[in-house]
Amino acid sequence: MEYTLKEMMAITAAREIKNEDIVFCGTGISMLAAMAAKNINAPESVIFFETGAIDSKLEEIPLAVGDPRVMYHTSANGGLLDSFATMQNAITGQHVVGILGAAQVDKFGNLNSTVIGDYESPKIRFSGSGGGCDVASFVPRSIIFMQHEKRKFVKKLDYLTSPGYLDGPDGRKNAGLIPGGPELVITNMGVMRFDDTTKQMYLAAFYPGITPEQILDKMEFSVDTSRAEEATPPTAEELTLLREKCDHQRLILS
Amino acid sequence: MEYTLKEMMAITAAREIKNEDIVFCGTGISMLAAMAAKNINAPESVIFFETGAIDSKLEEIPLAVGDPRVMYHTSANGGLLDSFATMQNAITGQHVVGILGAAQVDKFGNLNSTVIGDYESPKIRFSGSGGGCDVASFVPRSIIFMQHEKRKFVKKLDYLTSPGYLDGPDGRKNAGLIPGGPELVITNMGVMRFDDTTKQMYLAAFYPGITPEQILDKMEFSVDTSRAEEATPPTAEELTLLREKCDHQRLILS
Amino acid sequence: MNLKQDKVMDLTTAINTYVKDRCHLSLGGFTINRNPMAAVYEIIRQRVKNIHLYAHSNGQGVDELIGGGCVSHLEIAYGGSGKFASTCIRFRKAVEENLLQVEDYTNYQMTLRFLAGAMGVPFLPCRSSMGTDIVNKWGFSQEMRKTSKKLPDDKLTIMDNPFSGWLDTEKVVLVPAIQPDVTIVHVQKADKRGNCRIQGLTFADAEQAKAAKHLIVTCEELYDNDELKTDSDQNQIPFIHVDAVVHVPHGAYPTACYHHYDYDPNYLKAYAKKAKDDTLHGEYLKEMIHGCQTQQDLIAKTGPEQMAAIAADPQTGYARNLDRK
Amino acid sequence: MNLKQDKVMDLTTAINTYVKDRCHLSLGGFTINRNPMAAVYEIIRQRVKNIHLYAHSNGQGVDELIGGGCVSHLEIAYGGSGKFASTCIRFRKAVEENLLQVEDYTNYQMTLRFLAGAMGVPFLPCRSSMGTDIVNKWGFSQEMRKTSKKLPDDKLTIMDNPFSGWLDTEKVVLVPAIQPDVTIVHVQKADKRGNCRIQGLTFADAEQAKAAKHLIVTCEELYDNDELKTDSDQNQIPFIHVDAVVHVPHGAYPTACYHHYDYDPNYLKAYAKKAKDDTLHGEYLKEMIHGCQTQQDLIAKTGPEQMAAIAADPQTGYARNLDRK
Repeated sequence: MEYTLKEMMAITAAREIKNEDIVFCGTGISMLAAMAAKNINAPESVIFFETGAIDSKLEEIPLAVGDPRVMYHTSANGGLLDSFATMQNAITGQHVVGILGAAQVDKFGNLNSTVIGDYESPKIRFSGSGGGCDVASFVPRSIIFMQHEKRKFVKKLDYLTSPGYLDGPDGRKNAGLIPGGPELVITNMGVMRFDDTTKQMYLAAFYPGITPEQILDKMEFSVDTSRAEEATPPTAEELTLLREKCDHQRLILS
Repeated sequence: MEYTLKEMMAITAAREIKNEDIVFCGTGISMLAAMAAKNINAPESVIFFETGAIDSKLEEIPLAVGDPRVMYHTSANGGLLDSFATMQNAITGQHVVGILGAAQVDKFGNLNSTVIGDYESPKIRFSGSGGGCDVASFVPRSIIFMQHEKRKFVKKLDYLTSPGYLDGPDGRKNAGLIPGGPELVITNMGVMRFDDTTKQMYLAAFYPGITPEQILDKMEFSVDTSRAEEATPPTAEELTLLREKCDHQRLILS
Repeated sequence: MNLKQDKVMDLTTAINTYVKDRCHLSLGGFTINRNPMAAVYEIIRQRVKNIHLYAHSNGQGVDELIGGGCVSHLEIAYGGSGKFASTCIRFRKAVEENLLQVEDYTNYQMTLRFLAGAMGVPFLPCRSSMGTDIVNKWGFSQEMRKTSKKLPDDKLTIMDNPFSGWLDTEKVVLVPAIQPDVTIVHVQKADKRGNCRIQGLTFADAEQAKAAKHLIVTCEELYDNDELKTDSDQNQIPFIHVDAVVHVPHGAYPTACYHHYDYDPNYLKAYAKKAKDDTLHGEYLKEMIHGCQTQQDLIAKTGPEQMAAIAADPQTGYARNLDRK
Repeated sequence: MNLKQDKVMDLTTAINTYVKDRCHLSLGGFTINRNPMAAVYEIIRQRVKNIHLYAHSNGQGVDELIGGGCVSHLEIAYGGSGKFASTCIRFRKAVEENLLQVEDYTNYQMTLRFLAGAMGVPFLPCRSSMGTDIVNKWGFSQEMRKTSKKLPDDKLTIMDNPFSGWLDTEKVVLVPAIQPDVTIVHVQKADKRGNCRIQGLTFADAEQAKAAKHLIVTCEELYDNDELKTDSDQNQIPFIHVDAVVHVPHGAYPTACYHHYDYDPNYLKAYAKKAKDDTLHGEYLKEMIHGCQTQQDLIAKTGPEQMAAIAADPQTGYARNLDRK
């Protein structure tokens, strides 16, 4: 069954989500991935939003985490204080998986979603952290979505918005952060993971038709490709559920 | 019109409450005083409770600040976080008048409602601060109810639960407290106020039939009586409203 | 926490599973309202010992648990039951007889401590109690604290405002987070998965609930899953915090449960009288607590007439014109 | 604050009374939901200048206020309007053209800063952003801060946990309180005295409201006093915090107002297109903002057909099957 790159990315992320996970998601493909997990492989997972909605019944895909669609049929409609406390909380926070995006990522999985250029007078201004830095600070696992481009996989971030492993294995501990960090980066070409020991990014999988060399060409820094395998494409069942249950209006997929 | 000491005390306190005051009250006579103010001289005053109820419609007198009667017809039913934030808040807190009681008071209006004897192994244990210390810490004005007895008006508190002026005019400032402190102490014999300069208690009024000397006899420490005047007894109208509108079930007054 | 669809248990199992000797326990409710009394009575029946108890102003529940011989340590702001006991009676006796170690905070401080636990921060600041014995006198010594991993090294600490003078503040008191092993709250409505709705004041129940490692919810009304999701603006505790849901009608009796029943003045007055006398109190424990197997047995002793008298008026949520003298 | 029984004002008077040149203003709402848009448009019409603006993730309102030329300083976590503008367009332009000084925080930090203001404490702690440029890079220099009494001397500060290791915490970030001169929130229901009820997520509106020196509430539905007191469990902002109540149906349009109307995808897409081009944006301001006297004029330009299309479905609270492509 044919599939788009967006579908490949959403399904790849969904497969990482398990029952008993509480999934923090943002706008766009991250929301789609969370909905896919719930409809395909992790029906007991719980979707929640930084705006304060827990376990929303998403009959239509929200176009923002402040979309009124996230408020329908929730467990509770709180506010930002509630949602971030859930992630910072020593008990519930340990069950949260964050899904994040950014403009730049470095080899330790740190993210920039603030500026290109100087902070004081930037060349390009982005939205800023939102809850991204909070999630990346609080939760044990996160999934990052990126487009594979040289200007996005950079040696040095223009601004470090959300912490990955900071400067290496002891980075988070030295800074005073809760243990955690990104598990994988899902791109339009493959999947990067982080070495258990060095906490550096390596290529874990490349999509069918893509080579590790093509991926390295799209990065400013080099990564280990020795562990890379071809990724498993979405199954027909996964695609059908994704298209019919998660985005039948084709607001994200199209 | 005849009146009881309890009625005299409640009306004396009520007269101190003005429109635009938000009145924090506890159980018993303090609740009655707040209701009396609202029904007699300060209809625009707002009664609120540390449990989180604001502007309750008190059709029957509550027997505790956790009584379900305080939850009826409120502006909002929050919780303890809301109520104490209202008092600590730089804007709303400045409008709050606290009404407090205690087991002991000293000449600077500090209160003990915790223990008699050593803290570690007390001779008598009382309820403890509750929200009393918080109110006394946060709000600019408070009214204290006491029985006039030597063991209650003491040179040195066994335990300082709620701050008055601490050790004198600069006591609160040195400790780091918000400016404030008690305005008056209403007892079964008269009214004590605090000198603007020394922040020490003085006798401001004695009830009809009571002499300043009798009051001094009931105190471990001496106070200035040169400013004392005879208190104005409750009027017939005040008494009628108190009895009929505030405690028609005579749960506190009897 | 767990995300199970069905967390319904009977009370005996819930208490037996989560409330152990020496556990750190927090009780919801305030003075004579929404105390989780059925759970308190079951803890007494199970003869759990040496509980380290946390509450802000839980009156009746704390007093009965102390009277039941279950509590060795108590962190509290207020031990009183309104007009029925300006100081809780068994609490007072236990302190005066040196049977109970107490540490005093203010109501706001206890609430902030629960909130800190719920938020996952080690402390929160406030501007209360500077210059008082709440700061100066500690119930638990630094030595005792160091022997327990469940207690912070300090009762509290005073700090200069690092944002010098900001908000006209020179100093703040920092109070440490509480993370109880288990919290018990009684709510009006819960679904099987654990979503909870409290009617009326919430006190600090949501904060106590979210601070705990385990949470037992007892409820007046049990709903099928999703039934409370249709009006979720009114829910305060989402299921992700909940471990056990126990259906106990009249589970707060003899304290009040807004829009269900009032406190029972007769019971509370009778309790106060018995609690003052060790012999009478022993008889009370034997007859009313150990002599009952469930909350329903206790309600049966009160009888239908008094239960009808305390039933809540649908408009006001309390029992109008109840004889409370 | 005031305790007046009737705080109802028209929008022009409310904005004119409380929103002054150089004031510190905080806006409620989140991205494309419950932004106080009618108030934003009125501020633009009154040509208020050099506002110091606070928001966490208010998208559309912040962007239009910047585009209207009203804002000189901005403290924010997120400038985006969901799928309609992943980065707010006039915000981005103003920053890139050095017309706006911005200081970045996280959403949680901004929310805690409002909460600190509401609570009356100079700061609150969190465990977010250590090791990041949120900590290292400041939008406002220490020198600039010292010239303003309305700003704390530091953006934030990192502190060792004074309760050593408690809650497995070595360090915390302290973020300073915000006390805006004025906050504006849009709510579904308010009474004349100012009691407010928000349906659906509250975002940080209650905290923003209570932190401010003055509070303007715009509402979809205006009630007589006491009408909202019959079900007060659902009220989030009591009247004691409120200065002005303004009845503005569709006051959040083109952003959503849960259970009343959805966001208008047509308006937001058209806005995004115009906002990208200075000439088109100038025409937009002239026609849609300065060319209208009230929110009702703007609604009339949209027309009854599209207003019917975005009307909320009573069950879900949003417009089902709305064309959002």
